[in-house]
Amino acid sequence: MKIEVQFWGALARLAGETRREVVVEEDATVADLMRVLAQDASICHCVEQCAFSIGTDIVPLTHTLQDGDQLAALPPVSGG
Amino acid sequence: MKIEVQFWGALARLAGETRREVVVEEDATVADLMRVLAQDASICHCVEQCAFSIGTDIVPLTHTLQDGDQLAALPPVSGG
Amino acid sequence: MGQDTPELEAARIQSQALSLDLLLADTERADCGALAIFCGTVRDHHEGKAVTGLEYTSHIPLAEKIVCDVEAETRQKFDVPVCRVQHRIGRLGIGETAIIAVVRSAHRAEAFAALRYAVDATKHRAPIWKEEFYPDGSSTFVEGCCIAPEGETYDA
Amino acid sequence: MGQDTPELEAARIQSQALSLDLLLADTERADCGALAIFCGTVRDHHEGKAVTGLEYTSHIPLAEKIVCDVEAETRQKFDVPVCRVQHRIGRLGIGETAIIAVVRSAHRAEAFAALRYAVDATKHRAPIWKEEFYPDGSSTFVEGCCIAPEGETYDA
Repeated sequence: MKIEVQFWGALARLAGETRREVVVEEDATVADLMRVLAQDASICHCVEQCAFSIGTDIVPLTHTLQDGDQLAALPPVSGG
Repeated sequence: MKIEVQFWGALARLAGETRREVVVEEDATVADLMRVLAQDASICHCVEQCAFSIGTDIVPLTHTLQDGDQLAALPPVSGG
Repeated sequence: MGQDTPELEAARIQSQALSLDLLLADTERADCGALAIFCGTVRDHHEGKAVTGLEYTSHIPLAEKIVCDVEAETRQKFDVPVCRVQHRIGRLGIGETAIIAVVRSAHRAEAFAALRYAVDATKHRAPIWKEEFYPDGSSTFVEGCCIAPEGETYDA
Repeated sequence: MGQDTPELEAARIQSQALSLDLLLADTERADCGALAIFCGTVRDHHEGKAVTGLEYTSHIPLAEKIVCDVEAETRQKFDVPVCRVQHRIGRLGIGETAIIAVVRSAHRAEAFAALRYAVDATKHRAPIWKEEFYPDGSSTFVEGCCIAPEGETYDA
């Protein structure tokens, strides 16, 4: 399945891009997606600290993905 | 000795005046002044809850008065 | 500004309307990332009774001194560079501001703690008295905090 | 106002300058005697380094939802009728306001507690990222709080 991941904050800087298309197995979860992303050494550490959202819902690592899902990868926040 | 006492807040309302001249014994203290004031039943309860100041200093009950002293009788405060 | 020249600052006890904008302009600091503000305004009820307005009276010279003491204590105790408190006196209508307190500091935690301390200490110690007015035209002095050195607070 | 019509209110996440005056006008209530405000402004230093400015980015739709959640939680938890938080995004200079939080309540104790909660929760949970700029032209993203449901806060 193809998943589109938006990179935010420091993650976008580390990745050198603001979105990336990732291929995952059928029935993959957010945790699986995270493992695929973490194969890129430049973003590995940051990805492990990310939350993931679909639309305006933060989804747990156990959430099962569907082909074409668009997720946001949200590194630790620093507002205020 | 003659002492002038300014009444503030609810005390002025109870006393029906904003200042009163009080006669006390030589070497009287603030506590003595308070006892004289408390003989007036209309202000007795309120006087017992007052702080007393001379100028911009709050003085303890043990403070010895001098003839002509001007004191402020400050009932419980309710600013804010 | 702040602790350096307190003698040049606006009065702590004022009969004119308090201006938050002026107080903020007067305390601006580039090294402070946190600004905490409290405004106490006249509300339309108190302990279940409708209120139409308030009148504050004050022993002004003593109140000025005590509020300055509270500001200095607050700056020292919480290590914040700016603490200012202003209290209005006279007749106030519903929604008018009776007290403003401003704290500025590098970080927010000490700003919150200092603000609370400054407001509580001013209310508990400054010789200011509040008379409440009711719809039927009657009024009463609000019970308060005893400020005698030997006394106890019987109503916070 | 307040909890009744949140959908009609100004944006929580804004790229234009935040206006405390507008937010105060928008939240005025005659039944609230206490108004507590926090403003977080850009300071000229952080952890010993000079700072020339900040840039905030945000996942706006999610941040709007989370800040609304924080406001509603704060109102419920502290029983205060009004809690509003606004956060600015984009490039900010020294002294500019990054966040404003306003709480109004009948009494001051719950206003102080609610204000602190709302500011802390917004900082810890809203998807907003701060990049600091330094005099030499370099910049860095400030370390923050992990918001993953399974995650832990590793820097408050």
